[in-house]
Amino acid sequence: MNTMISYRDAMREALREALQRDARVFLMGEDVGMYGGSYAVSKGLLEEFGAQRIRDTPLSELGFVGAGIGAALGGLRPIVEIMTVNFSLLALDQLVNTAAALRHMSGGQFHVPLVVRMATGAGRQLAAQHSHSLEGWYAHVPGLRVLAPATIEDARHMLWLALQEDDPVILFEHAQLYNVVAPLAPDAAATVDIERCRIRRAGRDLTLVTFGGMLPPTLAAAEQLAQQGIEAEVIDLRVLRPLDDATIGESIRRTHRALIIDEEWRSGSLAAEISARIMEQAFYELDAPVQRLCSAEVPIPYAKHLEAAALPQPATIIEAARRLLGKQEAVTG
Amino acid sequence: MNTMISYRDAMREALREALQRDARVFLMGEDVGMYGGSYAVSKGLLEEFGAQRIRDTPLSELGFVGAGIGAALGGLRPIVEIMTVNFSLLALDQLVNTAAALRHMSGGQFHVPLVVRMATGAGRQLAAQHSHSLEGWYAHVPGLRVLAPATIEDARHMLWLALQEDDPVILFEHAQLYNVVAPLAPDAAATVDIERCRIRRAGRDLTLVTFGGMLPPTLAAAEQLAQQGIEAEVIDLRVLRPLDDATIGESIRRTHRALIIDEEWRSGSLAAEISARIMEQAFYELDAPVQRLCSAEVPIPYAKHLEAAALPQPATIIEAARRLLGKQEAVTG
Amino acid sequence: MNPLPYAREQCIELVRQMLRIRRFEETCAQLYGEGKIRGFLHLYIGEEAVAVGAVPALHADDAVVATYREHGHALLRGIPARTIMAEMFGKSTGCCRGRGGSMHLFDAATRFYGGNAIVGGGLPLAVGLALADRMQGRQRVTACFFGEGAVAEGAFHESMNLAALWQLPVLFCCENNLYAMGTALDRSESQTDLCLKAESYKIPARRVDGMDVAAVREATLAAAAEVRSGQRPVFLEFRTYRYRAHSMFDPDLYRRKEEIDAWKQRGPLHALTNQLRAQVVFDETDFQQLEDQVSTELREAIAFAEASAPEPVSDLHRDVRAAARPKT
Amino acid sequence: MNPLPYAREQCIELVRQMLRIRRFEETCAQLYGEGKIRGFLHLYIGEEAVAVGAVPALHADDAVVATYREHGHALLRGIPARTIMAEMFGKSTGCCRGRGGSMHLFDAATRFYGGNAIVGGGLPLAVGLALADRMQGRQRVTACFFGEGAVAEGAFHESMNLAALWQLPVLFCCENNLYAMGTALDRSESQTDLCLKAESYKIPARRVDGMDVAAVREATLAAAAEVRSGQRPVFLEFRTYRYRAHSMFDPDLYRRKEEIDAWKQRGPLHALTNQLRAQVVFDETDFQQLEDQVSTELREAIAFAEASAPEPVSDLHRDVRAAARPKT
Ligand SMILES: Cc1ncc(C[n+]2csc(CCOP(=O)(O)OP(=O)(O)O)c2C)c(N)n1
Ligand SMILES: Cc1ncc(C[n+]2csc(CCOP(=O)(O)OP(=O)(O)O)c2C)c(N)n1
Ligand SMILES: [Mg+2]
Ligand SMILES: [Mg+2]
Repeated sequence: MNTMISYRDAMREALREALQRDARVFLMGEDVGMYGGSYAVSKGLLEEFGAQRIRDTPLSELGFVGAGIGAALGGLRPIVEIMTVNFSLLALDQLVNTAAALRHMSGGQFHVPLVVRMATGAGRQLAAQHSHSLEGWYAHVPGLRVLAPATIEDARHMLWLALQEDDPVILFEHAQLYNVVAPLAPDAAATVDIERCRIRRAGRDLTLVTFGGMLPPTLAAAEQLAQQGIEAEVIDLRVLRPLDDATIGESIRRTHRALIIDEEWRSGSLAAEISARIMEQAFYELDAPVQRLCSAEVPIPYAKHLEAAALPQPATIIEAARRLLGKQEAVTG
Repeated sequence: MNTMISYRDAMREALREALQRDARVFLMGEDVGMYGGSYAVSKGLLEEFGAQRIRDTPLSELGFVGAGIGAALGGLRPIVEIMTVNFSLLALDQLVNTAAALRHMSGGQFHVPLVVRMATGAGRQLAAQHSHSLEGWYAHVPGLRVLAPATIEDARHMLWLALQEDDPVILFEHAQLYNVVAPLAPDAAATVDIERCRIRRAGRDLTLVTFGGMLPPTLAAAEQLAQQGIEAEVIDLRVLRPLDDATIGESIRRTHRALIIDEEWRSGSLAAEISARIMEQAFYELDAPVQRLCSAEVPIPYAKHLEAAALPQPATIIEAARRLLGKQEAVTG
Repeated sequence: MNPLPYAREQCIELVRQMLRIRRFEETCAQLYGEGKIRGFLHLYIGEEAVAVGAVPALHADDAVVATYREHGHALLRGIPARTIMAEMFGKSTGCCRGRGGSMHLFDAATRFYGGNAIVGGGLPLAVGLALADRMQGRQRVTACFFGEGAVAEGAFHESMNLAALWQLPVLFCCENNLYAMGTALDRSESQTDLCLKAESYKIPARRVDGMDVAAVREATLAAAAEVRSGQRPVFLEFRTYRYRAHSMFDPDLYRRKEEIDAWKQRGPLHALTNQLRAQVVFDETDFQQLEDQVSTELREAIAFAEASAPEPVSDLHRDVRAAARPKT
Repeated sequence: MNPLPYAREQCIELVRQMLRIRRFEETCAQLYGEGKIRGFLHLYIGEEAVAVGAVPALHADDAVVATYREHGHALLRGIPARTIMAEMFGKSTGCCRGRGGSMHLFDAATRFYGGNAIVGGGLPLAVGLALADRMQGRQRVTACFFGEGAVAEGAFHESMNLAALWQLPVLFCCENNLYAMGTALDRSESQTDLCLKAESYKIPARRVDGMDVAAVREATLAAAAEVRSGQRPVFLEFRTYRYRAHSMFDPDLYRRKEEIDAWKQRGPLHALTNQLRAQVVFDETDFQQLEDQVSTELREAIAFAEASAPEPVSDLHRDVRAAARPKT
């Protein structure tokens, strides 16, 4: 029997499961305990697991992320929460220069089994210092695995798999997803992995590649396209590093056209990497150049209409998809 | 009469000129004064301009970069030196969340005329915490202009132009270039801008796109290719943000083939962005898929032979270029 | 009861300003409920005495750097209520053309440098502003407001040291409301005496009752004079309290009701009002007059914001960088 | 002259260890000149008393976190000279298979966690290691070495506060050699009394003569015991001096020759040697015997490094992440 559950609650269940199954696991971050998590993900866990394992930190992103690395070296399995990806810039030195490099620098002697969770993305009018999407930066760094759960299943079951890794894993939770409610099958765990993309919708006319917070609008666009007789295949990347080229390649071998939807700024986005890989691996399969639909290259503005205009929307996805198929007439005025 | 000058000395002359011409300009960073700069770029400037304008800072990357932003807001034209791009991660929050966003967030009221210089790149066996190339990350950020002087002319004359900008400019100096010596024409200033790519070598058979520290090996490879009857056009990007698509596009319209050489890790590199843009803008001009030659996706190792193996080299550039032209037979054993 | 700290008119003006912030923010909360204001909204209610005491104690050419909890400072600094309101409505007449919202109020005319939604993010900026003043020989003060939560950030440490090392005219104004979101000071700092922390950088530090507007004003006047003439930093810790939750999303489960109530007893607005009532001619009608003034200003501000046009979407890319200039 | 701090044999062992580091590094400098060692090479010459006094004062299961100036600590911790040398030769027999070089020595067997080329980068790591010990109920100490230059970094501030707030068993060992590259302490810190800084986090702090190996040893023994039993951090400032330039690229123009000479007068190696000579039977032959031991170890280390194979290029991608494991 499937149960209806929100993405937020699914993440909380994942945390609870991890804390219950493995005594080495603990959660650390700003306001994860007494406050219940800035997005209420960890609400109630302090009462259940105590202040040692649900550990509120001072506002010291560099310090507590580094402490997470040290704790991982010391035999624990820390889950470190950074409130949003914008603030993670304060901790990036520790993640790039230490966590990601340590196994290699030490000739394989040390490794850092650390999971870092953070909220990402725009859409809630939080403006330029709370709305970035920098998943692609993390996906650039050798030594990291980068995950972007976009469905209830992934939110519920990726965390445990991430904790089984012996090296650092970055887990992005798009802030717009927390309130999404969907059914979760009791045996969903078996369908989740942290290695492959997922085709969320099959289609033959073009491939829409996306991840994270852009999955819902992309699926919505695909449904509307279907009503116009266009069958879009929707790939949810899920694992942003290492990328699963095979699944993307197979899809393109079927559809011969691809549009990548990525909430990051366009220049230097993860979408660019996907496009480059398709160029390298499936060029001769393409009936048209791969296209990207990304956010406008501006610091995300506060005003609702400006923010909406800065982000890919179902309507702009549909428009880009139709253009890619050579159907120029505008559907959306 | 051309004078022979090193890249290091050219940069120093650029600093001296800026300090002489504009009283608002000052240089600030770790060991820029008494020590003479970790790469000896600012040697002698303390004696010439005094401790107010050649300002040694404590080891506080976040603090003094932020102070540079504030000083720019306060009417000065600061040049902030960060020793290497690795350490710049400690200051990234101020650069991304404040410097780059401030004009927009303030509705155009405030702007940050700040120049940040930093050394970048590998090749000196400095290992994983001193050898990164993260130019592409900076080139991802709206609000920044990103420059990579790779020639004596650019080293000598880009800085003054950068200081004329009313918004933040990031200037990357590849550590391997400092000792390069080349002639500098008295009227070189007129040939330098901070907007366009430069074709450093004309050719008809394929386009090699590169920047920064990869320019010398790419030019060396092009010379050797010429001896094999292959005429490569070499584009030096120079300006990493905003990218000059037009020049790249024109070249590809002539050569129909492109190889991008970028010292960054491949996944999510600036090379990916170039490839994606060529896909979008010149797909039908391509006779073969655009290829990338980047660094191995490993933290750069110390050992000379491992470091060399991790980085693009003239031999591997030649090999990749020949492969792109369908000439499979290996030239380099 | 203490004697009135200032002449009647001046005391009334202080009450008026506190009331102005209070009503402005109560209205914001209501407009948030109506969906007119969105994003994060952090209320300053309870802390008004700090901004009202401190900000007008600065000179017109001084600079102010604040946080995301900055409506009060912005109003006091002289940004019109209407352009602040329009900003939060996301309108083109907003002080930042609708790009900033509540957390990013800026104003070049009054040297109000934000509005910063990165905790601790404003501190290095303040150091740099003061450095520019010092290098250019200007006798100006940069007042930098931040919460006690920011003290744990590396940015605080680096900024305090730079300001002290280079003897820069920064007035550090720590608004210690005892909580950073749900984290009480003693759960975030090993040393909860923040003045001792400041002194460890050799920065003179003073603790001030942030619920006493006159105390805040006097301390700020003295400290600003010291900073201005001595050309070196001073640190003020204002002990204060926010009555409301951290933001509109905060269920506020981490504080006891008795604690909140006890602080409300010391409310800066009521304290001074009651003093006025007891010691000079100041009755319900006088107070109502202030309410009316404030309410007129607020109504006008809302009407202005409502009536204003949104920024055209075609201007989305405006102000990312300067418009291209003719070649020199 | 002070009495010998320890029995003759123990004093001789301390001299031997200091000599070992001294000769090891002199040889490194020479090998650098020959191009056998490359990259950045930071010598510890002059500071040997700190590592020799402090590192052996720790328990075998304690952890050590160091900086890029860590040859001495690595040798004392028990990493064989041969694998350190091989590392700097970039060979596969190096302690990090040639991937780290001089700045990144690591050793799992002795819990030596680097080797860190980011100034201040090791401090949060040490906090985390200590947190793991505390949470798992182990009575271990994490000793974290760092230069006084690191004190200006935000990482220092955040780490000190976390360690003090959570009462973690970290022994902070500040090697104050007065300079960070070319920057003297009083040009980087407004408060040059580093013990006062530490105390501002409520961390007990002591200043120790870092040129006196016995003083270092005793202070470390006491502090480590305190950390271990009290389960809270302690801060030690070792006053010391590097005789050589910062790195092989440093022209060392920022220090007066007289200053360097004055410190050399207090050289830890000569001090203890002279004491031995004056107070017990310890003559030129005894010293020569130490030299011979050290030189044999060194020759052997170099021969080992020379003879070792380079890591195969085909292994370049090894150890970026764990090898894929069978599904569970
Ligand atoms: C670098 C950073 N970390 C975390 C946050 C999320 N956050 C916003 S306000 C806040 C609490 C700050 O407390 P304090 O400095 O005491 O100011 P107050 O809100 O009490 O006025 C936090 C954790 C942030 N905005 N920036
Ligand atoms: C974050 C960072 N900034 C700058 C550097 C460059 N750097 C390397 S060592 C050093 C000086 C450090 O001085 P100190 O901490 O006193 O240690 P010492 O070298 O004296 O042992 C500097 C500035 C670095 N490695 N990391
Ligand atoms: Mg607070
Ligand atoms: Mg030092």
